[in-house]
Amino acid sequence: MTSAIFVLVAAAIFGLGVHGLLVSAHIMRKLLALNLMLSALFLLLIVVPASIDGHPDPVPQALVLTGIVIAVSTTAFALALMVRLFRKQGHATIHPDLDPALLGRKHGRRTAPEAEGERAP
Amino acid sequence: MSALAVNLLPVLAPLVAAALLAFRGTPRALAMTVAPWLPPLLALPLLLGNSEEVAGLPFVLLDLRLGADPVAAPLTVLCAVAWGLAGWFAATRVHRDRVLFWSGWLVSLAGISLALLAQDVAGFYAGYATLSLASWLLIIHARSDEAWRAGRVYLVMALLGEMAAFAGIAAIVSQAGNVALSELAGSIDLGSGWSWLILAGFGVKMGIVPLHLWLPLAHPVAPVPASAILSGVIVKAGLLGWLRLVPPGSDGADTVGPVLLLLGIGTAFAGVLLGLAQRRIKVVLAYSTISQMGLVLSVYAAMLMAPERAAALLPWLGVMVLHHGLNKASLFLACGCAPGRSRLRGLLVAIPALAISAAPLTTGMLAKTGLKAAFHDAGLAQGWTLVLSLTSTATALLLWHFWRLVRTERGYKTAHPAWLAMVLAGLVVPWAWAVGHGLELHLAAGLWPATWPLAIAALVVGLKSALMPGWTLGLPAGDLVVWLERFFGAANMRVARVAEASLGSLPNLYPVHVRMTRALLWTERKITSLPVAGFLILALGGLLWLVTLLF
Amino acid sequence: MIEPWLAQVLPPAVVLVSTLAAIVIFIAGEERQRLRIWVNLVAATLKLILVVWIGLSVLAGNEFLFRFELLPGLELILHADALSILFASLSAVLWLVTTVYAIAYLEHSPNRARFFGFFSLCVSATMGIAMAGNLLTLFIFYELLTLTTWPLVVHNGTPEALAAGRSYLRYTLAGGVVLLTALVWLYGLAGNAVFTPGGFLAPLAAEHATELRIIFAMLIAGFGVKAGLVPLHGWLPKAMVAPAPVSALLHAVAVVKAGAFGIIRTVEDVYGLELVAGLGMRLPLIAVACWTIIIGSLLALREHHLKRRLAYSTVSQVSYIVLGIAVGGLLATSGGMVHLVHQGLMKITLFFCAGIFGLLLGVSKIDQLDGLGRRMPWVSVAFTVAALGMIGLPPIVGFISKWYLASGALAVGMPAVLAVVITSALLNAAYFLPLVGRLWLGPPGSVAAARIEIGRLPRLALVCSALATAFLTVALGLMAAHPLSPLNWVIKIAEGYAP
Amino acid sequence: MSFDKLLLALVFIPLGTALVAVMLPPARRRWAVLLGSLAWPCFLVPLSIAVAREQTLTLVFGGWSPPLGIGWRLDALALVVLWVHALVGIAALPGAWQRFKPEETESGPFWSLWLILATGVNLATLAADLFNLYVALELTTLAAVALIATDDGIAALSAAMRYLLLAVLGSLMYVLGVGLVYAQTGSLAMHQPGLVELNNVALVLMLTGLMVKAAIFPLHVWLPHAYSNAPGPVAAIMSAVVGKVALVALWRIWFETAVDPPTLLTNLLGLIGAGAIVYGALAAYLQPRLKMVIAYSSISQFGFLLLLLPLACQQAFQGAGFHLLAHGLAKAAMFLAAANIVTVLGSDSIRHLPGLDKRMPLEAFTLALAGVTLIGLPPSGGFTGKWMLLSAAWETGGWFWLVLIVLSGLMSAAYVFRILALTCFHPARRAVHHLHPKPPAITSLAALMLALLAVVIGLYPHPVLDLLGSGVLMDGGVRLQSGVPGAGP
Repeated sequence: MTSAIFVLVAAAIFGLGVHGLLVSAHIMRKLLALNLMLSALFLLLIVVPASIDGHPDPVPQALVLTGIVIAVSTTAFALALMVRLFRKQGHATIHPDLDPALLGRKHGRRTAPEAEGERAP
Repeated sequence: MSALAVNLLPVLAPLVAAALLAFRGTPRALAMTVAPWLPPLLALPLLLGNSEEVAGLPFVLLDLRLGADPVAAPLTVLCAVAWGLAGWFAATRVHRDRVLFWSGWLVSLAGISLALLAQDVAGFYAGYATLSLASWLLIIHARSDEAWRAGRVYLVMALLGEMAAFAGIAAIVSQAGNVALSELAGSIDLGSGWSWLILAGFGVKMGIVPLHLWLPLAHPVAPVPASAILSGVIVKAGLLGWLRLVPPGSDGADTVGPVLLLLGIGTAFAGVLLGLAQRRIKVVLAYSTISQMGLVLSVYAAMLMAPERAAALLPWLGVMVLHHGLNKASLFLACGCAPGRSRLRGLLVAIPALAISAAPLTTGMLAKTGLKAAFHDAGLAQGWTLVLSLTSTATALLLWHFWRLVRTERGYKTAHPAWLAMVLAGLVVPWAWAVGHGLELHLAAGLWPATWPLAIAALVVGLKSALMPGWTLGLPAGDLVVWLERFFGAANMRVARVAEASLGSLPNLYPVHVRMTRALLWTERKITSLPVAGFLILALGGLLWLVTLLF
Repeated sequence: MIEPWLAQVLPPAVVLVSTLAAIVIFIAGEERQRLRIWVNLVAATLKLILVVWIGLSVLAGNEFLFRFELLPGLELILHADALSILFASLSAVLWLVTTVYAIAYLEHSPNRARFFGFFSLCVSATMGIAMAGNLLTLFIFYELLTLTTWPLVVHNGTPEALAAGRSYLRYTLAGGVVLLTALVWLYGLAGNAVFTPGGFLAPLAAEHATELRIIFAMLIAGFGVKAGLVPLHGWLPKAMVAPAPVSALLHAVAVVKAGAFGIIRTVEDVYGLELVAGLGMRLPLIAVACWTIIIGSLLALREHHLKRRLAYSTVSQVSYIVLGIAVGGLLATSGGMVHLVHQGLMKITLFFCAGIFGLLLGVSKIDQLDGLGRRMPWVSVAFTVAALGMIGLPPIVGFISKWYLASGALAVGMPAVLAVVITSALLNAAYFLPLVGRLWLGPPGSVAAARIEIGRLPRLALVCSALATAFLTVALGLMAAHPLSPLNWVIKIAEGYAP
Repeated sequence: MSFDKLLLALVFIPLGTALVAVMLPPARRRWAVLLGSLAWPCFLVPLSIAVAREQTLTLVFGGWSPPLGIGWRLDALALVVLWVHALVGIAALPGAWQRFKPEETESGPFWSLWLILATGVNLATLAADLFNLYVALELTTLAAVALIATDDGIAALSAAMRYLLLAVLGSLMYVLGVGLVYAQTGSLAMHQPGLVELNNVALVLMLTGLMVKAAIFPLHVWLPHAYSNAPGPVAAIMSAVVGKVALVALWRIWFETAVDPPTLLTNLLGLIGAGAIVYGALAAYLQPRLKMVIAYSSISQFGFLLLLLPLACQQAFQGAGFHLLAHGLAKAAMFLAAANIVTVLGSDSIRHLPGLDKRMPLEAFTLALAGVTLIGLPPSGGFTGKWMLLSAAWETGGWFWLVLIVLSGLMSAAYVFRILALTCFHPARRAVHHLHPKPPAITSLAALMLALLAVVIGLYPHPVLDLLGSGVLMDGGVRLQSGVPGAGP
């Protein structure tokens, strides 16, 4: 019963995290959301195996420990990346048009040089 | 000289000369000097060769065999004499486009030589096809609109004919391979369909009605010596084709005999009737040739109907061939010599004309004797002989028409000795041939049958000028051609349209391509945005999970 | 007898000679013209010598076989049988001539290293096709041919050329895809089987008849793309934008013949005509061939662009080969196969001439041919000879093919096929004779002004290569009965297939 | 002698060198990395021999058996991945050497990251349990993101960030799945079929997470930008192995842990692969930048690897493994060539391609050769892979897959030939105002060697095929029936 609550809570947090990760514009918010998700994950990892045979299992705890290390390093790295991005473009959001060339055709402009030959009906 | 050399020389010499024409300067001049005198080379195989001996060239074409045999002999003689004399005429009278003329002349000569001498099917066909195509050059020599039209009609018909013949030949070859011509009779079953194809194919060259359409167009436009050989010699290559490929005695050939006989007689009359409606002398002569070829056809038909007598009739056929060839050639040569200018020239026109009308004691009478012999041998009723005599009447009428037209030809052209020689040859050679082959001439018995048809003709002429002096027929030269041209012109357009619309290539997918491109770029733009991407990840996971749940 | 190792080495050697040449040419680069010319000529001559050597050796009863296991159960086999030699020697001879022609033709044009490099590669691929000992090898080289010819098709780099290249790829790669599918299917059914005269699929016929039918149709369609079977021929006329030597060699020999050769192999060595007939696929094949012959000719008749008319003529003529094979019997099979050589010779001559007209006088349309006979008599003679041969005028080689095809059709009781052959001959006449007529008899006033001036030697090379092939068309036709003529060679092959 | 211990070298040499490199002064760093990068592949030779002989090598640390202990395992498939990694890694070195000179600021972290990436990839390849795999994949991802970010432009940084976020999302899903597996079974081992009764939710979570990392359509959205904005050597190694590692993990989970997944799921995954093939090829055809074309082509080619799931027989396994090899080599060659092109032209817009065959013939040739493999034209590695997949499709009666594979060649041809036509045959020789000096020839040659290798392995594929086919698959490959190619049913 308690484990069910934990699972539900974890799921809720995870959902919040996902939403934040995807929808927030600011990278900082995204990273916070990411950490939220990680917390939910760790919670789940601890809770779910335990609920199987009643007593704590060392393995998931070891896993979570490792996970936390990874989470910390990932977050740190992402923050560093964010800072560099911020320095480059003056704001800490992901540039919506990553590749202007990809969207070059959006305006109906023909970019390929072979266009003349190719389009002849 | 070896048999091979003797047989090859007439074929190769013109080809070498034709090749020399390509080199400007001396070689070309040399070729033109030599060219007129090459046809007599054809006499070599006849004179020097043994008629039984066949010279083989196993590597050439499909095992080429050459030799002079009795079937081709009359035409060989005709070719040597008439083509040679016409060449003499041409040597001095053809001034325009000489390279074109002589190349056509020489290649045609090589072709007919090969056709005459070849003793295997492929060799014969090779010669014949060369002849057909090369004589086109002679027809279009003038390059006037008329010449082009005649050339076109000729080419279409010649090719059609050749292909029909080719189909028949294919039937032969499919059974026996490239068989020797001498082994053809009796060894091949030419179910009537195939023999008809061969007959029709070569019939085009002969100008048998209704395959004659090219003839009245082509003969008038060709230069005079070319018309002479076209009408005198080349048309008879068709006869050679019949004799070679559907020899009397072939299985299935006897069934076609009677039909051919009717066709022959029909052609004889139709040629005359159509010719009477013409106003140009060379056209009239062309129709006369058609009519005469009808007679030749009827002899051939008789040979088919009496295969056992065929060998005996062959010399008679030779007489006919020589008689018509030489006389018709001299009439054509006459067209180039202002025949209306003097009495002597009138006489030189009248002799061959009378001969062709089968006047008494002429070679024509001799030929008619042969015809009657043939009809007799074929077991035909007496009525046929009467019909035969009536063809003489008809021919006489046509030549009377010709005579009247000829009298108006009074240009300033000089007479040419070759003309005279041709007329003389027409007088002498057939007789010599007949005597040489020991034919029974029946001179006395033939006099009256030769005379009365002419009398009737004279009567008709008299009546006509008395009763309706101004009345003339008028038909375009080549009669049916005009309608056919119109019909095929329209059909050609239709075929072209069908061809154009038919399955040119795969359909153009351009619009689909554009739409797909746009859709794809739009999608890619959409799913590159992070929220959509994340949603996709979750959705895909959800979908996969759903699938596992359901199944 | 020859050494066993030689019997193994020679087939790949024949293929690799021109690959090596290509590599040298690519590495040598654009500037080393003299080296390139020598490499080209030496390789072409060497290849010819090798092919002749193998050919004579095969004649003497030697066997050549090179096996290499590409994948487990999937072998690359190069061998030399009489049919291989037929195609290989044709390619080798014409490669030599075309090399001479191409060197002269491209005298002043850019990108010659690329051109000759791919040109040699393409010959390698063709040789591979000729020597292929099983369907997989054939397929591999068939695809290589696609790859190596595409650069030649788009060589000029004009939008038109690029479009033609795209079209070429679309068709040929799609064909390759169909082929690959069929190949997988066939390997699944029959495993790794080598070409066997009379086919190796007969034991499967009872159980897998429908599958074999579908596979057959796919194989024919796959090869038919290159062979230009209507309606798969769309690329061919477009590909005419390529330089003349390419049109000449590729569209007279390599590409279209590769397709036809594939069909021959499929019908004779994979299925066996008997099985094809048993599966009910022979008549459809004949019908397709006939249809192509007629439609190709009609399209040619409508075309006013010289090279494109020749291309449509190729469409029509190549199907003679298919027709002969499908009709079967000694005569027709010989007629069809020998047309592989004969059509190649005639068509290459025509393309050579068209190329010379185009290069020197800028002539590309039919009505520009008027009066060229006087201006370029020798080229015109070559053109005339080849065109007349196409119509089937004796003694040019085309006559021999038609002779055998026509009589062969009757020998197996198919007068309808004969009708098609004859109709096609008439149509050939209808679209070739006007060209010849224009050349010699057209109003001389319309002779075009010279477009470019080229040196005496290149000019001589151009004219001589055209004359050489034209001479061959006459010589081989005239000498058709010679024991070493293509005809006799082919009859020997056909006897293996249709005893 | 036991070869097991040699596995350590694969991980610890690059890791150790990376750590050492950090400590070295910048001028020496490159040399250390060079040594490290060349050293670990040397161990592949004895390992290959061992694998050929023993089929599988396992190494368990410190006597702790899984799940607590860490186990490594080397089998044929892992060996193939490692070889690709080694070859591409070495071939990418000259380019990296040229670009990341000590005097340039961005080169600071590059060399260590390069080796850390190598460590991560090797680790992920060797990982024998699910969590170990997670760690390795995370390591790989972080290193890759950092490497992408060495470019330091907004585009590269944004791409890196996006990659990072999506990859982490994928990792989380994966690790969630792992947790569920453990909760249910109490085991994390990958290679113990029958032991693990896989929960479908867990399976789906793991699959989805790995698919994000492997950039399987439609979860590929990070890939084009990441690849196309990364420095050439990075793009090469990423396309050749980084994505593949995740995909191989997916295979392993699918075949070794998921005992009896629903057929529909199998087919759905196959369909996703099909979608990837088609979509990637079409998108590649429409791209205006060379590197984008190559990137989208990767998406298309990855789809083939997913086809193993529905085809599921030994030939398919051999085919997919071979395809992985051939594609890895060819794609890396293309990226390396593209990097050189960018160096010289300053741009990889296809507008600048015309005339390239004159300026950079080796690069043009590389693109062409690699293109041949991508299309799968014989004789090339791509053809061999495709052929095996095709015969697998035939064997299993998978007509849809058969037709798809065959058609995919056409679609690949469309974009490859578009590039080739532009490069070699387009007449427009647009003046590029300032051509940068050419990079040293060895960079071009390295790319060319890879492309050549991709073709040559098609000529002599036996060693690889034998390796993959000798039953070693993943020894738990319970659902892969063996089949002899070419034999009729």
